Amino acid sequence: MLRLEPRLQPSRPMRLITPVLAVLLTMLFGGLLFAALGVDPVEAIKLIFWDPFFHPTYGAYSMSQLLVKAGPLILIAVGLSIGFRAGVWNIGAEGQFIMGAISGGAVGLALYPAAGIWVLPLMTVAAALGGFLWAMIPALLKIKFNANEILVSLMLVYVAENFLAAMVTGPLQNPQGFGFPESRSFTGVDSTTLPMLYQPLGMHAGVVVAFIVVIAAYVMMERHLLGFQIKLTGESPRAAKFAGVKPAVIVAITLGISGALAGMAGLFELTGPAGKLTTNFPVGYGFTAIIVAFLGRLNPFGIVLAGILMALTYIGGELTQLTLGMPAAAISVFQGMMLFFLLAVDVFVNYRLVWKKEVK
Amino acid sequence: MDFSSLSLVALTVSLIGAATPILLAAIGELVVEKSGVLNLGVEGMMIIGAIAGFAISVETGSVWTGMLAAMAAGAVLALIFGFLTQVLLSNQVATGLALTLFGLGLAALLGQNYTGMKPPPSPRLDIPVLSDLPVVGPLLFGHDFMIYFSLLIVFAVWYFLNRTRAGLVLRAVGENHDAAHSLGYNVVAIRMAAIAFGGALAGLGGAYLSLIRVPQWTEGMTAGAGWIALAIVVFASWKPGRVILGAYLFGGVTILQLNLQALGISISPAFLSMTPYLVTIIVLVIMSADRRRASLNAPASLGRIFHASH
Amino acid sequence: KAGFVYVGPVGDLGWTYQHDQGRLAVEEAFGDKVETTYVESVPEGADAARVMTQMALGGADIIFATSFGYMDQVQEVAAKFPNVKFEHATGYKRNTDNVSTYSARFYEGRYVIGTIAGRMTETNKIGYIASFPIPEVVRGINSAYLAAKRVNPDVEFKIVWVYTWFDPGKEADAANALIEQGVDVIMQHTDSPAAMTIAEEKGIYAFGQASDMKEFGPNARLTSIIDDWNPYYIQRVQAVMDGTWTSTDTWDGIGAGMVGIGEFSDKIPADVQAEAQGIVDAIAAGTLHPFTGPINKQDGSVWLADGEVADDGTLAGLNFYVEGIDSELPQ
Amino acid sequence: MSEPLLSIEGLSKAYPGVQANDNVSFTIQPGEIHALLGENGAGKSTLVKMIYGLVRPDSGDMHLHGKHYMPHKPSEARALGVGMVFQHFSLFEAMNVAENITLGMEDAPPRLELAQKIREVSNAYGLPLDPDRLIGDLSVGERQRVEIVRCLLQNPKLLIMDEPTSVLTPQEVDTLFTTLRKLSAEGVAILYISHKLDEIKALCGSATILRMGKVVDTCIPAEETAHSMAEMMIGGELAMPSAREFTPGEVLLELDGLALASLDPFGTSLENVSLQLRAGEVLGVGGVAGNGQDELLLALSGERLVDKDMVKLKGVGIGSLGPTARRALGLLAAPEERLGHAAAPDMSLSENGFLSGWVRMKLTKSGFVRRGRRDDFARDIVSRFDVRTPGISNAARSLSGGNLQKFVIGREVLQGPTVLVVNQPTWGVDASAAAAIRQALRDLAAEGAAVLVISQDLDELMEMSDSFAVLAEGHISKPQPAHGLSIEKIGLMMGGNLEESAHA
Ligand SMILES: Nc1ncnc2c1ncn2[C@@H]1O[C@H](COP(=O)(O)OP(=O)(O)OP(=O)(O)O)[C@@H](O)[C@H]1O
Ligand SMILES: Nc1ncnc2c1ncn2[C@@H]1O[C@H](COP(=O)(O)OP(=O)(O)OP(=O)(O)O)[C@@H](O)[C@H]1O
Ligand SMILES: [Mg+2]
Ligand SMILES: [Mg+2]
Repeated sequence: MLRLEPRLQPSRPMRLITPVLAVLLTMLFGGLLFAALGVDPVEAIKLIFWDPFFHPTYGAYSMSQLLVKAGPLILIAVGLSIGFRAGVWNIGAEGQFIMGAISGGAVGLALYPAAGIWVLPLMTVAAALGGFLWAMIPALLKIKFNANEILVSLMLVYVAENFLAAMVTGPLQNPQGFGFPESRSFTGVDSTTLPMLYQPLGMHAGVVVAFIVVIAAYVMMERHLLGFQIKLTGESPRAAKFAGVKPAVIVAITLGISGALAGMAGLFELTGPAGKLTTNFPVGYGFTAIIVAFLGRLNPFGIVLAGILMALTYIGGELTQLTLGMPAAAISVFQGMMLFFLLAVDVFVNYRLVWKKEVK
Repeated sequence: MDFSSLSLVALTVSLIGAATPILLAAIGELVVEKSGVLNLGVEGMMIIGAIAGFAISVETGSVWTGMLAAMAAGAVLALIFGFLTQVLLSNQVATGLALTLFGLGLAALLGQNYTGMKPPPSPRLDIPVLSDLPVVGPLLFGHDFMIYFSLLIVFAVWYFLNRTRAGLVLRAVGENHDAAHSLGYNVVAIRMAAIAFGGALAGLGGAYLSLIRVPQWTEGMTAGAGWIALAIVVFASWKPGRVILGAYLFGGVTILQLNLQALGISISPAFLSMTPYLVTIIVLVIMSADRRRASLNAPASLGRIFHASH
Repeated sequence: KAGFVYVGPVGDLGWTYQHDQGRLAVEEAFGDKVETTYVESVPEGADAARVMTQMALGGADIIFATSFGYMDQVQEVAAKFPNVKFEHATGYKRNTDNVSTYSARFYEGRYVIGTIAGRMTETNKIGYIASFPIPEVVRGINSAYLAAKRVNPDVEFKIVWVYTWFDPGKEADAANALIEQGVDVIMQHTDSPAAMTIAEEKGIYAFGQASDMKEFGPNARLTSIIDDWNPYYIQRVQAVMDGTWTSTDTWDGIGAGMVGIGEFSDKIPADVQAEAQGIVDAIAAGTLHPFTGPINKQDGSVWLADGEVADDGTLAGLNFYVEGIDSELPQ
Repeated sequence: MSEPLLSIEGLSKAYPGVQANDNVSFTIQPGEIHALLGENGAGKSTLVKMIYGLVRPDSGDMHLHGKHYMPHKPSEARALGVGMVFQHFSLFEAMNVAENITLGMEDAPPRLELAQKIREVSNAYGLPLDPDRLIGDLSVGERQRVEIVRCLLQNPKLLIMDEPTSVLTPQEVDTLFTTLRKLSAEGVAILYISHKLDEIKALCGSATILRMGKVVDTCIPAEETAHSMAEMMIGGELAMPSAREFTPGEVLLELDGLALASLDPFGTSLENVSLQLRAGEVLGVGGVAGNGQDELLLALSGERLVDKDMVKLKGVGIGSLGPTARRALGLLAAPEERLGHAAAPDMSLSENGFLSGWVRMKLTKSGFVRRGRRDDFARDIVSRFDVRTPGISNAARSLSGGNLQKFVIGREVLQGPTVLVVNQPTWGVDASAAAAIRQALRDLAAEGAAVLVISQDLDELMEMSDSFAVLAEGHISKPQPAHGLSIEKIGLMMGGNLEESAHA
């Protein structure tokens, strides 16, 4: 009989091997799926994983878009991963992303047409605050009333979406926009446009902030007392209490951090790639980031790789649509498979497979 | 404003329709959670049920076959989750989310050739004389068969959990999986069965949507119903009877806000659209605030990973 | 080589579906001479810019961006690829001369169905399922209302905003709510055929939206407003091939065939059919404009004096109801 | 002798890294009370789990009534007349007694009939039970009755009991022994595991001794002393704690009317707990588990906050301070539950050392972890307290219970506390490890600290304490000198009769 046997310590080599194994398995089964759809599997896999970097016509440009797409995913996912490690399940980052963009955007519009290099930083702070406060709702309800944060934060996504609709058809609507449900364009004005620092890699200021946050998160989680307390809370809530950690504080801090980071991501999206607030502004970064956080094993550097991998499947997925006419849904299935395989092979980090024969 | 044209009977009849898919999915998830497993993939299983039910109904011309197919599809998808979380011990939250992503994508893929089609009509249970009675007629006898079935399922689940030995075992597994294992119960097999049942009912809820409530197939048609179902399980503090209350309340608020608009009430519709979610949050808070009661009903092993060493 | 960027899935049976019909018509018309590609479900914002850029890099000669929300991205990408022609549906910006905008005067179609609805309603209550309070939708409500009111002074409009373009469940619920309010004809400005199926089930009338939707309501459907992009797409692709393409702003209606009126149901009495057909013909001929004065705004102030015709600029930004609509426009 | 009831022939079972059982053989006669002895981790539980069908052996064979016996699952064992009471109860707190019993039976009768039978059988053996009460509301002793009655209802031929008395009052132990002797007289064999060697002497007719998975000896307990059996178990000499003079110093810890409502729906609230603890003193707090012990520890560790002056350290009210502040001031604690409360199972030993040690041992600098010092601290604990582990990077869960307990106690002792509070310091710990822990606590007191030991093990308390008090239903008795208290009297106090002691 095949059995799983717990390892005394998590296996380090397995930590490195399993993600690669998962991607290979995804390629294999994804290839079968593509073949079933009548698409050349080798070509499709190559388009997804290889061509965004190296394709003669698309490569250079696609590469510049990888970080643009991965940036917000990484920023949000790092924040979420901190909460997840504490056992705080914020799955409403999408709502915090929206509220961040609304608050930051509102500050920008209130200042309009004031110009100055301080405008964008001020908007960023407002966005972080907006996301933070929105995340404080589930935090406080959990602390005070023991309400499940998964569900509260999720319900608040729908509330935020409707709030956004009310804003872009109301107070934040562009007065010169012919009544369309959208705000003024932020990218039209220098003081509210996110600076692009290195075009060939799509490195805009938001991506830089994301990388700084990754490093800060790593230092906090691995070297700082707070990080230890967060991990301890997730590993063993009672031991954490014994160690003097206040669960309420951890809930507030972790939800707050993830809310603030999601809010900032919202603003960077708003003042960069998206340009303005519309009802279609939220495109699911907040949800995809949850997956990125797990793909990256809740480790900040892992999340960077996972974010880029995820961006790759999006961009590569579009290339398969463009050149092979593959339906968009096939890419969602492909992404779901990748996550399944990653979760599946993860078991080998903590367990080993053994063969035991039965006694009669 | 003229509220007299707001017919309570009609309102109730349509809120029941709006609530039934959520009700089915929620009662399934309740069983899953009672066995100690948190499956966040309800949305994914519902949408798979919606397309499977629709496609098979169209192909076979039978709504019944479609419903069965939807249940099978939901269960199969759920078993992927079961295999990952129970056998490969993966994190339940992450796996559930992955299931939703996968289900939405797969349903869209499978449904490509079914957009724009019309499913065979589903039989109604309009009992000739009875359903023509005033007030009680439409209220009690004017629904489609699935509504009665959903209420029957809730009763059956209640009976199963509280009156049968198998139900007792299932609750025991959710309460303390180590103790249940020591007594010789196969924790993994029992949970797998519960997960499959939850998937089947979520699939059925999805099929209700695509075959009866809307009748058509469109991508992403569950539009968040699976998440509401999850909220309702907590809301109901894991009691089957209260699931009905929760689902009908949510359906009621949704329907009411649309009716208020139709009445011409002058609250911003964007804000009215928020109300079902806000009401859900508020009730969730009220239900959770009583820590002792909540912790007594909540399965103590919920979401925890079980591994039996031999 | 022509590229199409869609905001929804090609299978939505509404907006995107009709654009994809246009693409197929192009393929049909030109056969091997044209290669078309498309990317579906492209969110507005950075993703749209990326997809268009990749299409341009991939050698597309003309790109159809089929959602209003792609506006800024179209300008941005068009500026980078001066040799590629861009066609932006429902937009109003043409910053560079390789961008054209095009849109359809759906309100003309709504004037036709408004007339039919006004004649067909017995309860004098007409339901309207609206998506978002934007000029396009407000224009449609006003146009339909004016038409219905003209033929039936007792008519009343019940409007429900669902704040979504596409949520079959919610649209179905909205239809039910309207029916409970005594509505016996439903119009919609959302994309799914859910309301049509409910109307069929409840035995009332409805109109097809974007596509014909006959299969969803054989009895309920009176007629439909069909988005017909085929002629325009074929003409524009032809222009690129001939080298005669120029930046234009097209806002065509029934006359140019961009807005199609579906076949009339035989539920509509012959005289009403004739009346509706008359309106179709008059609009097509340019002799009838739905927004012709005297029309007052909802607050009673004068919008259009007697005989005055609304100019396109005002229509494009229309953000108020006309007099008589008993409901508040969400702001 | 007649045909044995159960014969075990060469059972072996390996777990990763350990041979839990190695070719174990012995026999049990009908009606015999057979003891299974061994240090922590010797393989006792593993062996009985194999007999009960819960764990499959790697090799070996068994015969029951002379027939081949190798149960695949507990229900098979139960069907053949083998019942088991677990070391860690297999009960469901949110369910009632009848439901719990049903779950452990093959063909349980309908509800009413079962309730009737429970009443009958439980009364017949002097273990009365109310079938409708929730397990969570029962005392530990009553919970154990449920486990036993569950077995008895199925007419077992062999009853396995894994450390049944570690949580009982002396009176409850007496009742249990009466029941077991009665069963034995009826021909039921009993396989009995315990670390309490005096009990073994009093109860068991024969004993098999395991060491590192192997049978190393057998004996007739009545012919041995507890000391000699302990030495057989460890295979060497047992170090006994040295005698010690106690001269009370200044008052270090004072509890004044401490009251605390339990958060656990099945817990006991503390009411008006007052006591003083002096430098050099070891105060033993006895009492049956579930009478407020957990709450007392939480109130002292700072995990639950109370009014400022309810807890005073050196005369300063600290009741409203959290664990970190209390540690800084010198009040340390070691809770009962090693895994999951005192230590985080999946974290390494160095992280677990840091967990409670970072304040006093200065393991951080402006909030950042000083990893070198942290590791040094953990290494120090491991070497000074003889914690057997491959290294400090191993996860806490990889340690055996006794070793982890040594680590936990060592972690607190090495921080040089002013006052140390420990709950069940040697629960389930084998004789030599227990002796080491007790010695460490007494040494700490000898150095001038005050130690409060909460325990259910009366022998331990009598051996260690200078003064003694009892916690019953959330109230505490007046502490009295431990010296000269009789077991009977303590037993009465533990049963809730605090008046007895107050007037004494
Ligand atoms: N499920 C398991 N997986 C891995 N190792 C195990 C498992 N169960 C027991 N062990 C190991 O097997 C050995 C024997 O354990 P066992 O529980 O049988 O000891 P014991 O004699 O009952 O000890 P105690 O007196 O502490 O109860 C120990 O080293 C223990 O760590
Ligand atoms: N205040 C601080 N700011 C930033 N990093 C710090 C700080 N204090 C400690 N560290 C980092 O934490 C780690 C361990 O700290 P430190 O050197 O103080 O402890 P140590 O016990 O002396 O460790 P070692 O023996 O490894 O030198 C080092 O990597 C150090 O850079
Ligand atoms: Mg043991
Ligand atoms: Mg140093």
